[in-house]
Amino acid sequence: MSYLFHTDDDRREMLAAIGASSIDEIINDQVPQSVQLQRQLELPPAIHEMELTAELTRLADRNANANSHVCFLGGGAYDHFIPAVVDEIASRGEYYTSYTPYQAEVSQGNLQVMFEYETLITQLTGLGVSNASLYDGGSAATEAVLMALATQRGRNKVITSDVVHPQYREILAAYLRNIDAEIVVVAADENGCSAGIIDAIDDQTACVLVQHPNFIGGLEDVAAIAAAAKAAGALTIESFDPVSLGRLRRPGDMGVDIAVAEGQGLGNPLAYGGPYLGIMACREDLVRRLPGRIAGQTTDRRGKRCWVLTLQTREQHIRREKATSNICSNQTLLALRATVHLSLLGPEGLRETSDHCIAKTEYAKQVIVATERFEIVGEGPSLKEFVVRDRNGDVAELLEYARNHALLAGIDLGPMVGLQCEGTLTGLPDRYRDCFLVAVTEKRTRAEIDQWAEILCHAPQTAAC
Amino acid sequence: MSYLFHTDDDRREMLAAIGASSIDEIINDQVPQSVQLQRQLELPPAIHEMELTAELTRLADRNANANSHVCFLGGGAYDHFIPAVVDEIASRGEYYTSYTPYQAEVSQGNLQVMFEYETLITQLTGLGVSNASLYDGGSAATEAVLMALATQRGRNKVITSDVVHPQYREILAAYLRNIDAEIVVVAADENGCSAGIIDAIDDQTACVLVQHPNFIGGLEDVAAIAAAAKAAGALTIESFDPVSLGRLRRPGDMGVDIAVAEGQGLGNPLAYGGPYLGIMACREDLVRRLPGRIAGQTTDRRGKRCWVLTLQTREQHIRREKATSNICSNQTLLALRATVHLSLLGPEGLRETSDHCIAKTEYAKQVIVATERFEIVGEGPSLKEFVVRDRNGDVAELLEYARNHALLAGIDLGPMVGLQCEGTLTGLPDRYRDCFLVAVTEKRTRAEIDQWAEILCHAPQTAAC
Amino acid sequence: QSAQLLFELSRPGRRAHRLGEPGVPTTDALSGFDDRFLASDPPPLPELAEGDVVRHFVGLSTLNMSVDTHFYPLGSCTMKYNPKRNERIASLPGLADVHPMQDPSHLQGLLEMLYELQEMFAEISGLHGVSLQPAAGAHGELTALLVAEAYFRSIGSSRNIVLTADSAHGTNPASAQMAGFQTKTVKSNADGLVDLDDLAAKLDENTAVFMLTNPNTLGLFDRNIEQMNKMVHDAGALIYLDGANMNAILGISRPGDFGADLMHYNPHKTFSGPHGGGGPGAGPICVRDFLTKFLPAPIVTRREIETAEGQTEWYYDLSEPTEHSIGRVRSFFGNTGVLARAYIYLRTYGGDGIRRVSEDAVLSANYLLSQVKHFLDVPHGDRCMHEFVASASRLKKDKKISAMDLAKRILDYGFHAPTVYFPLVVDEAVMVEPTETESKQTLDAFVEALFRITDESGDTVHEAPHSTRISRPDDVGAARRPVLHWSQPETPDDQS
Amino acid sequence: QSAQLLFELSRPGRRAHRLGEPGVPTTDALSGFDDRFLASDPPPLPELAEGDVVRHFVGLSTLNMSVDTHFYPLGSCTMKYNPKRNERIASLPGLADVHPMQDPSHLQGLLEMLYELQEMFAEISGLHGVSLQPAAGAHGELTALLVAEAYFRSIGSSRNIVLTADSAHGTNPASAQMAGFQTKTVKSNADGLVDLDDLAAKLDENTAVFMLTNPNTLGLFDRNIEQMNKMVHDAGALIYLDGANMNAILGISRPGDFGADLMHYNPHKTFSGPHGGGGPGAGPICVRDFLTKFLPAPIVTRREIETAEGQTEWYYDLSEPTEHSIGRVRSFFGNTGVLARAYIYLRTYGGDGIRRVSEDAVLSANYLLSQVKHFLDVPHGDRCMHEFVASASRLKKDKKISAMDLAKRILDYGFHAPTVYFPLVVDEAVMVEPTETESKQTLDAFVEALFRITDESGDTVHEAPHSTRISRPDDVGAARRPVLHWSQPETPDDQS
Repeated sequence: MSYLFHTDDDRREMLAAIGASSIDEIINDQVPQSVQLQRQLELPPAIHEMELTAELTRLADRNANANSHVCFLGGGAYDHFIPAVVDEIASRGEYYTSYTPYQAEVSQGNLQVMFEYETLITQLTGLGVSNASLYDGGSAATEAVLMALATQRGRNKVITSDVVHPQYREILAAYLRNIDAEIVVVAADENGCSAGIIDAIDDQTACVLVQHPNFIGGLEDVAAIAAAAKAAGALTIESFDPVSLGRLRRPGDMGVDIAVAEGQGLGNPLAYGGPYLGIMACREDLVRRLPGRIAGQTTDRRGKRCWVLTLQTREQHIRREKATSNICSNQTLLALRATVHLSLLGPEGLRETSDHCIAKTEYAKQVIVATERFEIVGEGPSLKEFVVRDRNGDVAELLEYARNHALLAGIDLGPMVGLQCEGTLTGLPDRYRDCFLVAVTEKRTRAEIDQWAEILCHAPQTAAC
Repeated sequence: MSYLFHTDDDRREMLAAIGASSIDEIINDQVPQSVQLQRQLELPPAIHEMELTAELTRLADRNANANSHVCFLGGGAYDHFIPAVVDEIASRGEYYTSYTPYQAEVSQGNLQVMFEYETLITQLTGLGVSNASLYDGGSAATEAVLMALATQRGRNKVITSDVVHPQYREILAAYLRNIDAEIVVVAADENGCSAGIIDAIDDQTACVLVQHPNFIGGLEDVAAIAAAAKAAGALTIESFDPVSLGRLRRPGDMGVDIAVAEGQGLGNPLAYGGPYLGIMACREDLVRRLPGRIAGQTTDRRGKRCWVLTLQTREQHIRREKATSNICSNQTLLALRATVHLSLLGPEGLRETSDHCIAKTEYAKQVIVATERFEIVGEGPSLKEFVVRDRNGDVAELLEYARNHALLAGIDLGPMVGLQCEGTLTGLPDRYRDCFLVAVTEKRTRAEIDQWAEILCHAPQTAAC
Repeated sequence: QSAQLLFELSRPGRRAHRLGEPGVPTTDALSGFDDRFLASDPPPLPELAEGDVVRHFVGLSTLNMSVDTHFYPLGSCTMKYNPKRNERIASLPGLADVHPMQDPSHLQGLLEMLYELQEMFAEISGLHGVSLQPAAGAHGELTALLVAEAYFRSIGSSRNIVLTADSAHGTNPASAQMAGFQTKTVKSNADGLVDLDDLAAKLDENTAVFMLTNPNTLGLFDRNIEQMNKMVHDAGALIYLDGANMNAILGISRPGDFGADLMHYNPHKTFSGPHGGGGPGAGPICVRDFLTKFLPAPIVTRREIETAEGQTEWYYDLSEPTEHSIGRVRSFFGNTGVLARAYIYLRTYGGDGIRRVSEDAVLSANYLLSQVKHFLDVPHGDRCMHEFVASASRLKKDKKISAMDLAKRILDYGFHAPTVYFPLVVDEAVMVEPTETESKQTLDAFVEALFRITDESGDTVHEAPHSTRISRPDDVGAARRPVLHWSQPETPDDQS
Repeated sequence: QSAQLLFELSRPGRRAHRLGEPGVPTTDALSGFDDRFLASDPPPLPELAEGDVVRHFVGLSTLNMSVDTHFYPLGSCTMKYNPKRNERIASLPGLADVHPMQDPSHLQGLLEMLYELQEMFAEISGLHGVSLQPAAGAHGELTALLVAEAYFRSIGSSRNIVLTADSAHGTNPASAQMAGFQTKTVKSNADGLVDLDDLAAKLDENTAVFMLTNPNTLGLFDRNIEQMNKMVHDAGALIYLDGANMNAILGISRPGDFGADLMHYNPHKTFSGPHGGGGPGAGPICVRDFLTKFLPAPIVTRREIETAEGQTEWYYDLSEPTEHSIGRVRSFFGNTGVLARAYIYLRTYGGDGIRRVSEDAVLSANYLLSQVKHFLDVPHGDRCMHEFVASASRLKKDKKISAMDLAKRILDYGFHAPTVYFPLVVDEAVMVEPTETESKQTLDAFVEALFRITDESGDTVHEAPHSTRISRPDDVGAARRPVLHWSQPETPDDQS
């Protein structure tokens, strides 16, 4: 059967060695009859590789995707280019079929990759220390808040803004519901800038969570916010976009204490939302509060430089209920992909990627505004994302029309407006009700951008374009 | 630039060490100015990975293929299923970026694979020895003939039939043109059976080359032919289909002296004709005449079992003009794929594959005949290939219609009829002029076969279906 | 060579990845940015050629043991064969290149798959509601506990205690803590099972959830399960099942049938998703019907619709969050890539086959146990489920060979080590889980190696491993003087 | 473990690949077959589980050195970096899953690519006609010689001698022999170049082709090329260029411009197609205009057509064989997969870049030479093209360290060995080709290793390699008592 090894002869020999007459006898010895399932599980019937491959290929073909459609979707997950080398490396069995490096001697590959990843993240963020990754950008933001709350004992206020990723704020609300902490959501201004956070900071503030560029593509004055937070004794958490750092200032250089990010854009496929890569870096002095695995350098008994999992006294398998977090895994394979990706890019490649995003985004803004049917919501430059309002139509219908023209034209922001979770605003402000969010990565060509504008312009509407 | 390593600093340092002022100086020292190209090569401009990938993806999308279309094409290359394990193994850099195992100590992986491949081929063919592979099935057949001519000194006649793969016979004609040998092409009977070969054998016959199943899918009485050849002192060469051997008798068991095959069907992609895998096995006593690389077992200086390239005194790098062949490579990567493929199949998987082919081919014959528009040409059972005649239409137009309905319905045999090469018939007999050749592998489903018949039946025609 | 760090290979001016001209006007694109946003230089990443990168990471890979290269009997981790067809299929553009914010109307294939997977998980668990969102087993624990908390809140209860077994994975108490609960530990008895008296003593009106691992981390199915079921529910608490050991009971016994109200799966263990060097995994949870409305959103739903041709077919959609939902615990849908592999795996086995997976896993573990017990103590009996825990304490007493020594030495024999020092309830624990995807020959070779080690001199074993590139790294030093990233050396060549 | 053979892992009843029910009637399908066709049992292939197969072949792979893992300075083989984008793109279904008998009308993308590749090959060679059909370099030689034979026959000439240099690859004389020619060898002079006197002496009215390698196998560009060009053509013969060393002169010098009438490329060397453990490669040939009509068919052609919209575009097609064509030398089009990689590679570099490939290859070789000559003799001077040949003869005299010893010992240092004992014109030859895709750091480390070896004791070196799984296999024994396949042992356990 499929991947089983034992032949009937094997089973007979093994049972004889065990001294059991059948596998059922062993099971009956262990599992009370009363809780044994007395029927076969009702699952779809077994299907062999050839038919399975054909069937799943048909199933996959029924999904629009960034290959079959031209993708202008972002919102925290991006259609960045993935060099072939990344796939080649990550598809090596030695990486993807290994586990957490409990035995350092036979895990130096993974450990060194983790150490290199951590170093790259410190280089990227300008912060002193990085863990070996977390689940994703959203939960990483919440882990950062928990870390700040644990550090800033006696303060229970978490300040964020209504243009931080709505899902990130939903996670935050869910995690904090049973914990003594208050979430304050500050309204951003009409350009999507959360400078108002500064005024909300007080002596009960444990931390500030800001996203830059934020969910709707706006730039935040992180340095000013961080300065204000620091003055008030609070920590600043920045959710950043790693691809932006070819041009934008690094979190550490702007006074940020904990930086988190969704690392999907560094060589990881879209994969309908996961698995993704939660990046987290912080000031060196916060390291003992950092959740997640950390690899560190040491020497072996012969004095050779090597790498191990370290600072494990933070972790659940030693500290149990006193651990800094319950997390006992990291996204090694995705961190590997990010490590390979950043190695291929280097400083100039990262800068070039940022610049492509910036130039193509600017171009997209120009061509969409030129149609006159559409307007850009909010002023200011964009890294790779901006908000568009359709003056003449329903956004959902517009985007449906585009999908039927092989175009994933943008994300409908309407459904996200005003969402609440346990009394906390997790959604977007009302001004985005009739808008959609557009992301333009380095992969988009001028021809694709022109076609995008063209198709949107020709969608059915209520007034002439 | 692309894959270059040297930075300008590197170049300066290296030139200084060499004692040259520039790379041009070195080149000028070596290459007379008069034969230096004084302009840049006119090639398409350099293009980076992201754009290149996009452009080539578009180019690839313009080609119908066995993925975009349902494939009923055969004629020596088949749409057999390739398990994922085959790709996974063959995409390991240690295999595909290594070279011929000149240094056995650091090539035991490839050498053992070659030895395992050779063993599998002997198990498959029932013959005593196999080489490590040749270029493809067609050139392997000709190499077998050359081998037979070299063995059977004083005899110069090569007998084959007009239903042996036309391209194989073209190769034979090209190779033998400048060599003292005569090719006799026997006409097969109306069922595509080449029993007539037996009568053509005489005391000048060096060898008989028979294909089984032959190009048009017919079965040959190989045992009878081999017996006749043996009686006349000639060798029998069989071009076989490895996938057929789950059911058909092995060449060695039928008295064949040299067996050759196209190994593409064993885990290798169609790839528009190449690279493919030339399989060749022979009687043990012919081994010193066998062309191509051979891996053999030996022991190292500590007595450990290991593998090396052996019997190299047959080869060009030692024997130069006296070598058995000029071949100095083998298709290791394709042989690896075949080795993995056969390991996955095992005896039962091979039998099951044969049986699927046989059953689905029989079904396809039944449904196509049931349309009344089409008839099967030739009687007798088929392994996976048969010839169809359209009573009511032009074959080229019929197949074009099918292609436009996502169907690669068959191979037009018309253009192959009557071809000659240097006075030798390399083409097919006239009876196949208005016919097409259909292959049905284990991958085809009942639904696909039904649809195939349906589409063909609905193609424009001169009379009603 | 491969021990060099990326950063040490770097050489200014080298470069692998390049883009061409953007093809759009670039003048002024940057001018919109206020200077305070812009960095003068890009981050100081290493500079490498493409061939450097490939050789570096290929080389590093060879320093790992992995399922593809070695028997990996790491107890509690279910290191089974990771099917290659899963990797191939999950990489199809229609699965791998789907953006998480796409509209369901154009994702019917994917959503059908995820819906069916929910159904399969429910069937295997004997429970009703399924959330595919959690990103890992521990994340599933946390999510389920947040669900439990929401449930108790909804019924006006302020129960705030979570009970965990002393043999439980450390994630259990840590997750409880994160979810805002206080934890108490329930002891194991001499048989390695939950001590019913201790459980009774600790169950009270503040108990919210009893977290149970069954089969437990000793590889034993708790034979008192029905009694516990009654005790916990009579006390008004819920039972959470840590599904780490599901590979033992697929189709044999269902958590929902033996009392669990909530549970998580580890698809990367039980359903052959690769472990990826420590992640990604996934931690889908199943809950009893009355808890379903508290699950995080979205969940895949379906309804019948009429097609243009007048036929009915299923339309798959995502649920909106209900007022009771805890919200969400990660961004986007979940670890779809991992879930896809679980789906493909389950389709490969079907209902009959999946039970045989557990049967063979149990058989292999019992076979190993039957051989190992001749030279290593196995404190909790002659039978087990999918894994068992031996003890090196006698070896330690006799020859000063600890569980760690044993683990290190087995590496020299070409096997990954078992889990050691877990669970905490066994002295010098050696926890072995062979899985169903190893041959009897491999199991025999492993036993032979273990046996030979017990016969070796202490010195040989203490200094093991001998055959690996490094041996016995200094963990204490690493933690005391943490070096957590590479730094540019003061002078170019002072790195080892 | 991995040294076990597949056949030794086999266990009756194990099974990896399965098909389901065919879904069509199976009764009677076999009944049509006469008994004389059918085997009672399938071939006795080994029986393995899928996990067996994976671990076996992954394990074996790790016993190879390769470009992805090691510096591989194997002279004459151009072991350059094999770009991963080539592998990815060549695996697209629209390239990898195309059947060779499909109609050109539905293959316009592929044929456009192949047409452009023909054009690029022609441009780089300075020649006119291109055939992509030959499957390997040696196959290209044979094909070109068949073309030459057809040409001479067409003009009524019976020239039947092929001249090859004594420094030539062994394939040259072997190919000539296969094509039905007789061969004569032309000597090298003291400078390692073709001895012009000897060439003059051997050129006569029977000479059909002079086969030349330039740069030659010593890594030297023959500075007398123009004189040879005149001599050979004045004698009425053709010049064939063995293109194995094209990596030295891309964009620098074109064979067609220095006199070659026919040549082959090795795309697996020069154009980064992976070597695949010894194959597949390809051996496309280029010929001067008057030889084009003799090329094997098909060749990709194009013509302008008018589209439905009234515009013109290129239509790509396959040529029919002409009456002069030699026919064909292999089945189907050619090694398209290998050619696709060459195309992608050439598109990556363009005209400017491809010259820099050769420049850097030449620079690297000269740099290595400049370092190595301090401790190893390099008989043919201080400058070379893309490779050079050192001699271990002094080392052999002084310390009994042969070229073979040196090669074996360098393996211990983590480098593949250079080519040794070739070309035959250098005593104890050590032929080093670094290629352009290695860093200066790697070259320096290689030099350092070579230097250290020359300083080591003879004993250490004679017994090398020490670090590999096996060392110095018995080649003589292998050839004397050939064991060319595994056989079922007499008793089950008598295998080592």
